[in-house]
Amino acid sequence: MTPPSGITRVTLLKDLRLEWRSKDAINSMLFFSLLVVVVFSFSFDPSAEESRQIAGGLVWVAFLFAAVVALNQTWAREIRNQVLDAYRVSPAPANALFMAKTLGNFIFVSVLEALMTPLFIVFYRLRALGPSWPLLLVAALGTWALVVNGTFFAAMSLRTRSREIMLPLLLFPISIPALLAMVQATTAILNGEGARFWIVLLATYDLVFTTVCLLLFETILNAE
Amino acid sequence: MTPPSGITRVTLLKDLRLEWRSKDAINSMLFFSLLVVVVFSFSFDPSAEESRQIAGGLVWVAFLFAAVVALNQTWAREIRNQVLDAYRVSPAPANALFMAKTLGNFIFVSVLEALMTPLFIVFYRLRALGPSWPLLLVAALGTWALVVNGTFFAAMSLRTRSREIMLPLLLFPISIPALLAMVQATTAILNGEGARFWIVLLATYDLVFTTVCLLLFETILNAE
Amino acid sequence: MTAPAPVIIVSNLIKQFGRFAALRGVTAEFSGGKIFAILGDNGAGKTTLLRTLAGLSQPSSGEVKIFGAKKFCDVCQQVGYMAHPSLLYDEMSGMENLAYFARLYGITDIEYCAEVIRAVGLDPGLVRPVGQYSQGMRQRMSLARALLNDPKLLLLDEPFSNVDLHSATEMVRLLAGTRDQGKTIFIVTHQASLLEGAADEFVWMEYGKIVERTRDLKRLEAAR
Amino acid sequence: MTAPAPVIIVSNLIKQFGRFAALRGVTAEFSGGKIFAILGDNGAGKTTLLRTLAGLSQPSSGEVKIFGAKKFCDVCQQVGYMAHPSLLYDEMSGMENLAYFARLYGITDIEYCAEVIRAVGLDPGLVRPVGQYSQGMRQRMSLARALLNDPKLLLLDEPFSNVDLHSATEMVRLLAGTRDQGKTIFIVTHQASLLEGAADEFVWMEYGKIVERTRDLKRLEAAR
Amino acid sequence: MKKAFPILAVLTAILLSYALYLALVWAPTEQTMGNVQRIFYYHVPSAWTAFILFFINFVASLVYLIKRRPAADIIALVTAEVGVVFCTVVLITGPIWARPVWGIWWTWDMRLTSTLVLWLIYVSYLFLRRFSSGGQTPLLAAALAVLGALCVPFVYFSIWFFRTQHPQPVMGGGGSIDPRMLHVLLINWLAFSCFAFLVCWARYRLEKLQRDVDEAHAMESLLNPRGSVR
Ligand code: HEM
Ligand SMILES: Nc1ncnc2c1ncn2[C@@H]1O[C@H](COP(=O)(O)OP(=O)(O)OP(=O)(O)O)[C@@H](O)[C@H]1O
Ligand SMILES: Nc1ncnc2c1ncn2[C@@H]1O[C@H](COP(=O)(O)OP(=O)(O)OP(=O)(O)O)[C@@H](O)[C@H]1O
Ligand SMILES: [Mg+2]
Ligand SMILES: [Mg+2]
Repeated sequence: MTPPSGITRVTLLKDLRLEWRSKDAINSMLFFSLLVVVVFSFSFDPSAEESRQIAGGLVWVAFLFAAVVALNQTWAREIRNQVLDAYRVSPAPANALFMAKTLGNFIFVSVLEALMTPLFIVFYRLRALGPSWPLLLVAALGTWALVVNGTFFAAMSLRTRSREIMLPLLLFPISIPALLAMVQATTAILNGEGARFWIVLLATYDLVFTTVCLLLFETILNAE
Repeated sequence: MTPPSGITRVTLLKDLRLEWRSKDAINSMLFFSLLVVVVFSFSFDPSAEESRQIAGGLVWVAFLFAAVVALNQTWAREIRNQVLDAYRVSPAPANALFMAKTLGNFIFVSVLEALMTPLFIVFYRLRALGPSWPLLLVAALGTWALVVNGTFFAAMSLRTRSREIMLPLLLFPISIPALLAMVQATTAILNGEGARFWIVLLATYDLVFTTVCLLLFETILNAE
Repeated sequence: MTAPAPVIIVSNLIKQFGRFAALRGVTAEFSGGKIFAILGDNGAGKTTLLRTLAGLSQPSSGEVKIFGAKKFCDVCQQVGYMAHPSLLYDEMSGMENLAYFARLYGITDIEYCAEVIRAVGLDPGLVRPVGQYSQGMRQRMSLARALLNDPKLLLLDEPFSNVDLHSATEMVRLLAGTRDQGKTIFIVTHQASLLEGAADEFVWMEYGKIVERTRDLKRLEAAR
Repeated sequence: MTAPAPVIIVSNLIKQFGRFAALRGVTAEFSGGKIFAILGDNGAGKTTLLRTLAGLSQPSSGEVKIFGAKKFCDVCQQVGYMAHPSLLYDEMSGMENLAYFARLYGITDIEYCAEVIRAVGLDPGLVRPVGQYSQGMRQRMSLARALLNDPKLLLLDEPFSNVDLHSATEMVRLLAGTRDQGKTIFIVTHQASLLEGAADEFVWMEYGKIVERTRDLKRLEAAR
Repeated sequence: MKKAFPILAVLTAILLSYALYLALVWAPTEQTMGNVQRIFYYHVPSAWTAFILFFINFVASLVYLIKRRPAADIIALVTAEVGVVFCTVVLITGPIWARPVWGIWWTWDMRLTSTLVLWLIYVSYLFLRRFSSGGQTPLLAAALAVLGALCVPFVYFSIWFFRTQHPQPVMGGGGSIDPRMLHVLLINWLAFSCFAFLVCWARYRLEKLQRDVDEAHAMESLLNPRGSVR
């Protein structure tokens, strides 16, 4: 028997290889994120002082929408020829699949963010007043929060009619605390204030939701 | 022969009846737009003076995202059992179908906007300094701009892989002038300034793009 | 009956998908008032040929003449097309579907639609949406749609696959009756034996070419 | 060979979809080392039965015992399942597909995967992605996937639909060979005549029940 | 059991009218806010009732996940539905009250925001129930309910810093409330809880009946030799 972590690894590698091979998703997501930044800067004059002050919120809203578009595609490959059924009849554990998908999405969305952030910085001439390395931590924790829930709810919305619209409907309400924490932490850090509380909150949120999603995923996967 | 306008009418009526019958799309879009407004207000503290000043931009970005999600579903019904092929082998003109879809989307997105606007007004405590009726005109022209291009590009992205991501990729760049005009006009009106220039710009944009889309749609529809 | 005149003339039809040629020079004449069964291995190009005849797919080179017309839209009033998918709206009842498609052909007579439904052995009073029909019922309704404009030429793609033997034989009987009214019918299928008594000619395709035309199925099957 | 022991015991299986019962009390025993052909009209419940056997669908009531185990996951190592969709990733080559699925069963031996592909009459060296295979090749590859874990029990849903006669007879021959190695095989199909020589028993389903089991297809077809 | 229903209904009606009398007539008028303050007797009991219902929904969903009992699923469904209704009442009475008192309809205050988020979560729950196809709706819904309930503490923590304009809790808080007002409030709460319970019960029976009918149809199609009448 391959251990669960082994299956997570092969599944993740397979996904990454396929993404890499087609480059479809990557290219289009890149372009999409560029567009989002541009659309935002057209809508919110980046040279205006006001826009700069809410840049923390702007960045996260842009990430959120980009992530929703990306997450909607997560399971597309697995249900195309009902490949998911092949997974379900095999002895491989459901959680290995969930972890692989979550990690894959995490990598994907992180790359997106890494590409969008410089654009935002350039367009909005952002400058942090305090040390900015905690932003990395906030970004990682916040992205994980979006992605772990997003992957779970995307799997859930597989079983529903009008799949695409279902994901934001389920994901947004539950992600509100995480979103708030991310925005607040970002703004605090940019303004040189402490964000310890928010980081702890985010970390707890991640921990709780990852655990519960792992506990529940098998049920979701095996529901017809 | 039924004249083109007659076919537009029956197709539009059919779509509206189906929407109405399931109410799925309407309800979920309602909730989605509420969520967008809420997410925006969490990200951009509405009580802060800065956010209120960019509310014009916020509103339009929210509309844009909601419209993209809505437009992505436009053709879903027509390609489900390849019904589009049935349309193509019939003598009905392609443009009748395009007008029907565009009108349907226009109604749909307008309803969305009509519902989101009061929420924005309440949450952001917006108040126009000048007369606000030109906003209606701006909204109608702006929505038409989004919808006519959106319907066209949604039809175009039917033929591509990863359909959902394609729409924003095609739509956003082309819509940037319209978006800019909408945002500027809205801000001007809210601040009690004149917006004549922007309105004329929008109207011209609408006229040009509607004509071109009508001219090109038949080609798009018949491309495999 | 007078001697049937050629209804379809296909000359040197070539259809390429990228590097791959699905049709590699099909040249043939088909006379009217007959049932042609188009047989061949997977990937032989049967569906491609039918779609090209129906004007849904533009040939890379070569020419199709239907009733003497080169442009499909000139004769689309006289052609009925039934594909493997149903080409019907799942959410509407059979009667609503036909009423809509009838309008596309300029027919407004509801009673006539009901008659067509009765002709394929269904009940026009059924209020259930087509999506809830059984596979066999759906295929019949799909045939009704193709018959709607009382076409002189019928193009049917795999009408019997996934249909049980009983329903299939009944459909064959119906088609034979239609042929006896002077219509020309093309049927693509893998179940040639069903058409043994009914078809006037069996057309064998291989690698994008018509390689044999015969009246004798037994001999054809022995040879292949 | 010794007398085959019952491999599957199904007792009073009921599967409801809302108000509709797709399986209405199926009770049967199937002994090992045989080919069972499951026949019946559209909507008889064949696919539902097979999916229930494969643990993909939970019965509303009743019980399935495979190799004496009540929970499917305990015996999933010994069952192979092939559905109507291919259950393969269109973007990967056949070899890559098999290598991935093999890992799910804890098999890491690449050479073994190549052998399985050769066994179904394909070339393991093919680099084309499965999406570009012809229908017949894809069906074979799908069968290879089902055979991958060297299962003692094979469940196949319409393996021959849309496959040309030639490929189909070859697949039947392959399956008969597998049966002769002591495997038990269930085949759902509408083309019973293909299995005339090969199947050990024909099972006729009607309205969610098994109504007849016989060795004599001719008699069965005459009766139905 | 069935006979208890009309009796309870009558009792609830009496209680509700008594509570209405207390709230509109008997309770003293607030000095600063005036009569508009009387909406308080609907606003607060609705909020408490909604919270209780959502809590029951959480417990029932957990029970369903563990025991897979259909009854638990029905309870989860009806408490979510009725809870959303009561929560909506809070969200409507609040702004009605806020407009004359604070001069605005809405503010991003911690209490208001958390109520809104709670409402959003349970509306999305109802959406999932409506949109999911097939027989596995209960499972998906239960999973979402558990996640949603877990989210609630985070909501509270993430918005605690919002400057608050909203009055502090009556119970366990400062307790600076006229005892007569408290009395009216508690009676109203009792009446609302009884009413909510009654509605839940009626809805439970309706849903149960609906499922029994479906079951009977399926059974009928089991017995009918030609399958269901399709
Ligand atoms: C605008 C929307 C409003 C919402 C969503 C809202 C929500 C709530 C909620 C959820 C509670 C129960 C809290 C608890 O017991 O923990 C509550 C209690 C209460 N609300 Fe509001 N409220 C709103 C506006 C107002 C206004 C304008 C006033 C009056 C100035 C007000 C006065 C009170 C009082 C006095 C309580 C009882 C305090 C307590 O026991 O918690 N509320 N409100
Ligand atoms: N859109 C397309 N892009 C690329 N190749 C295509 C496309 N459509 C068809 N083909 C290829 O053209 C060939 C002929 O396809 P076609 O569907 O006409 O076959 P067919 O005779 O109908 O086969 P079947 O019996 O499986 O339906 C196949 O090899 C197929 O792979
Ligand atoms: N998910 C579902 N929801 C509702 N009804 C379903 C579902 N799946 C199957 N059914 C119904 O159950 C019945 C049996 O379906 P099933 O797919 O088992 O038939 P089948 O014997 O495989 O038919 P076919 O030969 O057409 O494949 C059909 O009437 C079908 O409409
Ligand atoms: Mg074909
Ligand atoms: Mg089936």
